[in-house]
Amino acid sequence: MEIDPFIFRLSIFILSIFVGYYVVWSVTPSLHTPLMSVTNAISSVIIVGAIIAALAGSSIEVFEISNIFGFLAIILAAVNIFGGFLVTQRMLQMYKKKKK
Amino acid sequence: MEIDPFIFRLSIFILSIFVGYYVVWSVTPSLHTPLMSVTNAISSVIIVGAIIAALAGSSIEVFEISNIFGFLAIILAAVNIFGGFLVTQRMLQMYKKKKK
Amino acid sequence: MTANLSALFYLISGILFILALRGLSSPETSRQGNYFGIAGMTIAIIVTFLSVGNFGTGLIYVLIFLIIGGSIGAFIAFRIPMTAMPELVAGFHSLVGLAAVFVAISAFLKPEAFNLGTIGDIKLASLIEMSLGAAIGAITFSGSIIAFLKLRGIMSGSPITFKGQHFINLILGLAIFALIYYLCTTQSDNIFWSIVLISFLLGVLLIIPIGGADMPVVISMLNSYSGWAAAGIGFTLENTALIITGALVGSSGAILSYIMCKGMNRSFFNVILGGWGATDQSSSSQSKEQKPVKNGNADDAAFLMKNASSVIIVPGYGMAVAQAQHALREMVDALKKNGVKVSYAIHPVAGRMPGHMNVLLAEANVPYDEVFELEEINNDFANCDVAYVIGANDVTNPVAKSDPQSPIYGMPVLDVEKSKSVLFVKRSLSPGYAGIDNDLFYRDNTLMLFADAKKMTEEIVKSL
Amino acid sequence: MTANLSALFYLISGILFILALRGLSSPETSRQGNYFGIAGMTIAIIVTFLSVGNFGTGLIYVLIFLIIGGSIGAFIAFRIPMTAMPELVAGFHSLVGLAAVFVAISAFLKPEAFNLGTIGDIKLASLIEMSLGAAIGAITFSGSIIAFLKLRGIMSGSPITFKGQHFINLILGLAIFALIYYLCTTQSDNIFWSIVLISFLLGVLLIIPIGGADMPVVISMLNSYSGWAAAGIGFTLENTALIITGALVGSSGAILSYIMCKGMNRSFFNVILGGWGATDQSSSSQSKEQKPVKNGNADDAAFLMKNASSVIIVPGYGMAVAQAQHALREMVDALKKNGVKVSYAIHPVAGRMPGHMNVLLAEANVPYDEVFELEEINNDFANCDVAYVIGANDVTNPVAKSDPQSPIYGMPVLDVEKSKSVLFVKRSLSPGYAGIDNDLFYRDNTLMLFADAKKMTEEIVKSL
Amino acid sequence: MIIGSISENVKYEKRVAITPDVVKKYKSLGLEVNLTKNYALHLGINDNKYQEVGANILSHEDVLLNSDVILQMNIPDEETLNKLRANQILIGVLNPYSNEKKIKNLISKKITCFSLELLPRITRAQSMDILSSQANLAGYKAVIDSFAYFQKAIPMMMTAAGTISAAKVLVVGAGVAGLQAIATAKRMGAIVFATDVRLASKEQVESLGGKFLVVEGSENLETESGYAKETSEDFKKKQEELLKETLRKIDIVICTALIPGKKAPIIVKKDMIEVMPSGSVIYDLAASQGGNSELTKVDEIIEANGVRIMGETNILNKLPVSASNLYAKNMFNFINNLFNKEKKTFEINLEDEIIEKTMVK
Amino acid sequence: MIIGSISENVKYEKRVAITPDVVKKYKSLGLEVNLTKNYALHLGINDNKYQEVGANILSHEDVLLNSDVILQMNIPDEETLNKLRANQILIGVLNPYSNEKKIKNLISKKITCFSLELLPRITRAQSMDILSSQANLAGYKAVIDSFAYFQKAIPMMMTAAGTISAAKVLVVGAGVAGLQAIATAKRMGAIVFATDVRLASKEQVESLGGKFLVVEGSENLETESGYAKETSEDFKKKQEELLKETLRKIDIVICTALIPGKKAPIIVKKDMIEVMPSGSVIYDLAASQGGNSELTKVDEIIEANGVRIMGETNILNKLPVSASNLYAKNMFNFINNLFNKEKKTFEINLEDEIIEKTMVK
Ligand SMILES: NC(=O)c1ccc[n+]([C@@H]2O[C@H](COP(=O)([O-])OP(=O)(O)OC[C@H]3O[C@@H](n4cnc5c(N)ncnc54)[C@H](OP(=O)(O)O)[C@@H]3O)[C@@H](O)[C@H]2O)c1
Ligand SMILES: NC(=O)c1ccc[n+]([C@@H]2O[C@H](COP(=O)([O-])OP(=O)(O)OC[C@H]3O[C@@H](n4cnc5c(N)ncnc54)[C@H](OP(=O)(O)O)[C@@H]3O)[C@@H](O)[C@H]2O)c1
Ligand SMILES: NC(=O)c1ccc[n+]([C@@H]2O[C@H](COP(=O)([O-])OP(=O)(O)OC[C@H]3O[C@@H](n4cnc5c(N)ncnc54)[C@H](O)[C@@H]3O)[C@@H](O)[C@H]2O)c1
Ligand SMILES: NC(=O)c1ccc[n+]([C@@H]2O[C@H](COP(=O)([O-])OP(=O)(O)OC[C@H]3O[C@@H](n4cnc5c(N)ncnc54)[C@H](O)[C@@H]3O)[C@@H](O)[C@H]2O)c1
Repeated sequence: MEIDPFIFRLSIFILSIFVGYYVVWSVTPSLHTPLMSVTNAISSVIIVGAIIAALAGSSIEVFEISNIFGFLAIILAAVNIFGGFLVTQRMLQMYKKKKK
Repeated sequence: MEIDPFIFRLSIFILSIFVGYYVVWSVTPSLHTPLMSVTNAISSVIIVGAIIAALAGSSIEVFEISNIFGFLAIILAAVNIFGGFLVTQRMLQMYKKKKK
Repeated sequence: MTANLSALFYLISGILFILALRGLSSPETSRQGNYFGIAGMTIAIIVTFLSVGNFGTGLIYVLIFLIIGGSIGAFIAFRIPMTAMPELVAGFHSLVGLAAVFVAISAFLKPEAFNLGTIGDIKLASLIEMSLGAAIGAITFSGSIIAFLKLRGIMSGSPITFKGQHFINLILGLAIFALIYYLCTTQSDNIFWSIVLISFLLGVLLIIPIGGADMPVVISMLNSYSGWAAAGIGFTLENTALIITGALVGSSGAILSYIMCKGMNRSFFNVILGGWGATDQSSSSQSKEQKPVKNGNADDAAFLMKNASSVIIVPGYGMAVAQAQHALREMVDALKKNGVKVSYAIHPVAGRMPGHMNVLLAEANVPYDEVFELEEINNDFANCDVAYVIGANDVTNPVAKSDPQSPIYGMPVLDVEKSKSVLFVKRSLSPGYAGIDNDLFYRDNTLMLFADAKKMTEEIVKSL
Repeated sequence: MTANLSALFYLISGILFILALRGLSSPETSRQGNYFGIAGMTIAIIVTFLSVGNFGTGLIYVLIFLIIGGSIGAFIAFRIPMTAMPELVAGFHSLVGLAAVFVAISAFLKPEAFNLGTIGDIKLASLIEMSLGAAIGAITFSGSIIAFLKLRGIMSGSPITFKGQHFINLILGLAIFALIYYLCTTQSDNIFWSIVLISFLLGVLLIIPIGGADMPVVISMLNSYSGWAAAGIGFTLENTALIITGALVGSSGAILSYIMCKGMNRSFFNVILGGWGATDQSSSSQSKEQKPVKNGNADDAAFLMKNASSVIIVPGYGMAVAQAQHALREMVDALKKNGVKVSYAIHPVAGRMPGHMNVLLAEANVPYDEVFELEEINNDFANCDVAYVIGANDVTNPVAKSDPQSPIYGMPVLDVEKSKSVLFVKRSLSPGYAGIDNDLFYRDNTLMLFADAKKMTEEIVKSL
Repeated sequence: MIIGSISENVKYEKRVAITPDVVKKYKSLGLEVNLTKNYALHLGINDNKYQEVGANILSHEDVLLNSDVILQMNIPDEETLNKLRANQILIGVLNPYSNEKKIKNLISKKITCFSLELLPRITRAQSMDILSSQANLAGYKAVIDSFAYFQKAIPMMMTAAGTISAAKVLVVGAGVAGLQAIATAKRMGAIVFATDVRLASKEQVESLGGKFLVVEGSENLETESGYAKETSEDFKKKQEELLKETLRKIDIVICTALIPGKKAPIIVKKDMIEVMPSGSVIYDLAASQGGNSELTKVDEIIEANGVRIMGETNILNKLPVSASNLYAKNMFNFINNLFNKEKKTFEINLEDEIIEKTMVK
Repeated sequence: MIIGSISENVKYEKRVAITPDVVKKYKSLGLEVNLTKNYALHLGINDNKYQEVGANILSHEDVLLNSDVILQMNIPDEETLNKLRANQILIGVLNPYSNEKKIKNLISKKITCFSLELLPRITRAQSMDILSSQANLAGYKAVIDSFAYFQKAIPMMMTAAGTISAAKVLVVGAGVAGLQAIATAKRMGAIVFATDVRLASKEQVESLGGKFLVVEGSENLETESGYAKETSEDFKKKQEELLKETLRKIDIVICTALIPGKKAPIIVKKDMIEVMPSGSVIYDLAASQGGNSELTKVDEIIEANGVRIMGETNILNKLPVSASNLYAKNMFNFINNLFNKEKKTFEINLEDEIIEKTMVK
């Protein structure tokens, strides 16, 4: 009587959609731009997949074609992670400063 | 490398907490009383457990002690389900009527 | 029905419950929300039947009990007067709590039926989950009963406090945890029963020190407890619907009670920890305010007026002092947009100079045909839903009609007390120009809104 | 690292991402939110390393690439001027999209590494998931590139439309689904590549018809797409973190773009379907409104003014028509409470009669010493953060200074454009008494607040 | 029972004690109303307006002879008083201090006299309080008249031809008249300052949008009955300094400060008037009791240093319709209290504070 | 270059064309200012106030002789005009229609005349628009004066002695004067109605809190230049009916409806005045052009049916200080436009619409 993990994942997926829905409504409109940049940064969690792809297979032939795609993906995602979070930080700093 | 379903359940649990958290903030204060009564009604989903308890075991000796508890739980939960939803309905009807 | 399919349906019913709560974000969608809730519950029940797959006599019994319980519930729901709502919800909670206890007991007595192992050898996780479920359920049950009794008036609404109360609660709480620990090691029946019993006791002790006024918060908190109990049981039964719903109800209840505390300007912890600060309060202010007054906030006022069909505004000197005329005009505009009929009643000596109120209302562009003098409007109070008295006092004081000894005896006054509810906006209970106490503050249909007239009115505008 | 443990950590990182978004609900907690996000990402990366458990040369390469990418990202983040924010975000999106495509390709080329079966025999579900992920990723990539080019000004910001556009998009969309279906049956490489290619094309076609003004909505929508792509890959890799985050980003992006559309009073579908209604619109109003205007809402205005150190109010005939003087006074009171210095600049011919504004401001009890005439205050605009122009138009029109042909040439005007930001409250872009267009509406430091002056001001009060 | 009223000397008094509106009310109490011919013609009210509502128009003598109660504004002349007979009641603003002889005569003739300005300031008496009702209108009218007289526009106007700045008005004494003056001036868009000795008046002034000139170390000079006491020397000096400073920029001064039964305090001194801008106006409502300004001449317009000082005693002659309406209602409320509705007679119940205090003994 | 101004006939005109404030401005342009003795003494402005800011006080003859430009309110008398010489410029409100002969003479003597009431109503000319600036004050003053004249209080007052209801004011013609009248009456707490033929005026009236009497089927009667056209017969009839109904409850009427260059339209007819409540006041600002009310007599106070009708031609003589201030600024702005700052001369640039339209040919 084991339940297929897919069902669980689906539950998680759907509940996350709800959370995303609500979380955004509660964001103050003045922070919509940082919101975009932070969600952008977060979406680069795809790097998880990239790392798996890069390291997939035997550790000897690192540069199989699939791994190369993985490495490329890592670079792209990394640009995004660092860039995204840092830019958000800069933006938020700006908001902070304006406050007395 | 199968993941323990408990982890999934935990994820679901935690995500549901978030959803609950957000859902309530978005409820208009004037509907707090119906909110209480509807959450009350919903919480009687415990009836699922009650039914399982009532029907647990062989179908012959229905009235084992554990089943009796199950049946009692069913009555209690059933009162709650019908009472809760109906009362909520009545309340909401009232809101409707007063609005022109 | 396969496990996968039923898990999917439980997920759907969980989502329907989320949608049910979501519906309450506006009155328009609220009833639709309720239908979602009903649908979710129906699915959960049917799926459970199908997945148990036991279509013998048991099923018939279940149906019978379901119908019995349902009829009782429906009967209560139709019969109960709307004013008894809070106690009804409290009563219903106690049932959920008890049901959770029963399910936990049943699982403890017959673990095999739930796939939790066998008697005396129940899975550790399940044991923890079920005993937590049972404990929380028991607390919910007995706590709700007390709340019910207090609200129903069977028990006095005033807080019952005694020395060392919090200490005892702490001990009991710790005891429960200790017992759960022992239960896990020994799997002994007696310990399980003790947990349930102590939890019942703790529920009682937790609620008795909380005053009647805080009961709505308590109910919502108990609601939250019942959610957690359901979630606990859900883990035990590995049932997604119970987990989702339990967590949903648990967290939403907790947040709701927090929101309500904030709305009432009370500390969440004081309320939940059972009159923690109750003693400090009584000493300072109680001495003067012997009689109890009902104390409301802007939301209450907004709600009352929004749902009224007619409102009469009674301005007085306090409106002038607070320069609240513009805010007042705005509030009236908002009410009129809601379809409420609003008029102003001007007492001949309101304010400190003849025509004081007229000057200010004209400044705020209040149309003259909404402004009435005492004789014109005094009879209308009897048919009006809300009288909004803003910074007026003497001109509403009924003592002028009844007590020949009073310095204001003989002065005609506005009969605000005849309207269904009276809202008094002033900063304190202190008297007006004539220096005499106003009996109206203590009436049943009066709600005091203690604040500067302008601030309060602005807040009401925001809540409208 | 066991699968359970890493699943747990992925859950934690998902929760941290939720908290990151939650932080943005107020400026105070927003930076803390960002830290949560960073923590979540760090955990996700480390856990992935540990769970892959492949500590050979590969790891070193990974680290190197990570650092290369990171440095580039950091460099861009520090160098980019704040004004280039929107295009930056668009650019970053394209990277995420491409990364998703690469991961999907990698998984397709080497399914064993991901437990998805073997080449030519990939699990059906995985195949669907990965090809969906790749398709969405590709659309995100090419769409973001277009958005980037448009925002950067490399490509014209005006919508590029041609006949049958929507039909072609539809065909391409259907083709993708058809190809996925064939892919599932044939597992052919070529089909997979075609899916990716067509998706790239579709991304371009979807975005080119959307005008520059709608780009923020588009970016947010692309954000949402990238989320769904990540979630798709998450299902493929059976990775909770990806699923949670993907769903989170996907739904929040979609809702955000919806909210933004509502704020700009635009139809969500028109925007997303790529200038669906653009043709209808252009006929009626576009001909006149060639130039783009920045369009804000009450929250934006409230935020700008709350954080300003000085604000100058410029009332005009529209304030009188809307009878917004009381609301205005209230807004100013709220600003002053926030420590903002506020003054009123009255143009000699504002309104329709001499002294029109003075009558109304006096009615609203605006103190005389906050009211200045043109000559007294005109130099102050250069040092002021926000000019709040409420229902005025001609009296701010700089054309009076520059164009001898203009009917208002020679009239002194208020130099509102010299302040850091200008907020214009009016109902539309239509001209004032003099009947001439006002160039200020299209300036970079102008935010138009299209609404009735009273309503808008009241809303700003609420947001303050 | 019959109440009556005879025409006032229209030259000096344009207000009347009975209006058609209140005739109706008297009738509904069961009282007859007698009036002389052309009683209120100068207000545009024909005798038939009175007759329509049931009043009788009689000759001067007949009214005096037949009425149980005579309602007037001011005390009538000797000749008229001589025609009164015992047990009649005379009610009005009799000014017992200045009319001592006349009153003595009346009392000796057993004519009961009530003088309404003696009304106690209790809540119940508010509806009869002629001082309040008339002072209220006087405060309003003083402002309207001085605005009409002032050679500049009052409100601020920023126009294409330059700015007219808002006029500054100072109200001296924030009693009933003063408060209404503040309200009226504020409405017109003037910047209004006010000064008073009673502490409570600060809040009252501010409740009407005026600015209160706070004299440092001010003591509360309100008596139990709500009137002002005389002020201490120190206070006076500080008040003077503050006033002089303020007056330099004041365009219009409305004086309303009174101390009941005494000469009005002199608040706006000569040297203060000298510093005022030329073209300013001082309107002294306290003129009848000597005036709050040192230069005030009763019922004259003085010009000193470009400042015009108007000392009106009976400003309400310029607002006679409204003033009569309120006065007549006050009167009616007083009668209503005096009249025993069961016995249908007038009853001098000296237990009643209102009756006791207003009766002239 | 020198500008000069001689005293007006103070009996008929209290306003002046040059105030000390603008003398300063003229000086800063590099212009000399000549004035006659006691130029503005009647406004409380001594000659030294002018001298302090740099004006020269000369004799009547010297001013006329030495000035390049003569600035006046009204056209001077024959005697004075005869003293003018060629190439001088005369600016004022010259009323070329009624002063045809005088003007012809002047032109034949090569004296350039500008009459400011001819100013085109373009945006740039607003700062010189004397019609606006004076009409604005006239609208204000008409209300203030009629309130002072009215025998009742204007604002609603609910008092212990009964209620005074708010006065109802009707403003006929919602041009500049009318709008200011509406604003002023509204401020005092009156209930204000207004009527006009221009459609745009509805919104304008409402923007000041007034109620617009909408005549059904009203057409827009505004000309290109912003003035009113004459109305059609049908419209007139409907307007009359509506007005008559409204006037039954109106206390004060302020008339401001004008059609430039024509007799003012007669709007308040005799039969309408008959239905008005007795004690009402009609203040006719259109009197100088015949009046909007049928019974208006110029510069007289008529009483008809208890209604007082005041037909003031020069109401601003009662507000001379403010009126002069604005007029003098308008004048200055006109001069400023006329004066060529580089060449330091006056230049008659007929390309300039303002100069072209105001010059009397
Ligand atoms: N109209 C006249 O001509 C005249 C003249 C003189 C005297 N009076 C007398 O004045 C009284 C008028 O009656 P009324 O009902 O208008 O006034 P009132 O009886 O004096 O009551 C005014 C109330 O307003 C409250 N208040 C003051 N400031 C406030 C603020 N900022 N925000 C909210 N509430 C505020 C006060 O209570 P808190 O302090 O608790 O806030 C006070 O109880 C009568 O007794 C009348 O006889 C009238
Ligand atoms: N002061 C005088 O004596 C006088 C006399 C006659 C003419 N004028 C002329 O009037 C003009 C005055 O300039 P101004 O800037 O005050 O007015 P304006 O240029 O006429 O502009 C007023 C603006 O207010 C907006 N508006 C109207 N109703 C509104 C409402 N309910 N809510 C929000 N906005 C509203 C209109 O735009 P939307 O329609 O887009 O909302 C309009 O563009 C000058 O051209 C002046 O020459 C003045
Ligand atoms: N019982 C009631 O309900 C009732 C009715 C009417 C008035 N009142 C109150 O009675 C009080 C007096 O009212 P009034 O109008 O008859 O007063 P008033 O006419 O006697 O005096 C006018 C004002 O002048 C002030 N004054 C006196 N000497 C002064 C000085 N040297 N400098 C400055 N100010 C000076 C007084 O304080 C008073 O405020 C007020 O508080 C009023 O609200 C009460
Ligand atoms: N260019 C500018 O910026 C500028 C400057 C000043 C005035 N104006 C405008 O010029 C217009 C006229 O102003 P004005 O005060 O000089 O006008 P005005 O003095 O010529 O006339 C006064 C008003 O009477 C009205 N009227 C005429 N016949 C009428 C009738 N039969 N019934 C009712 N009303 C009648 C007119 O429409 C006008 O509103 C206004 O719209 C004003 O805003 C524009």
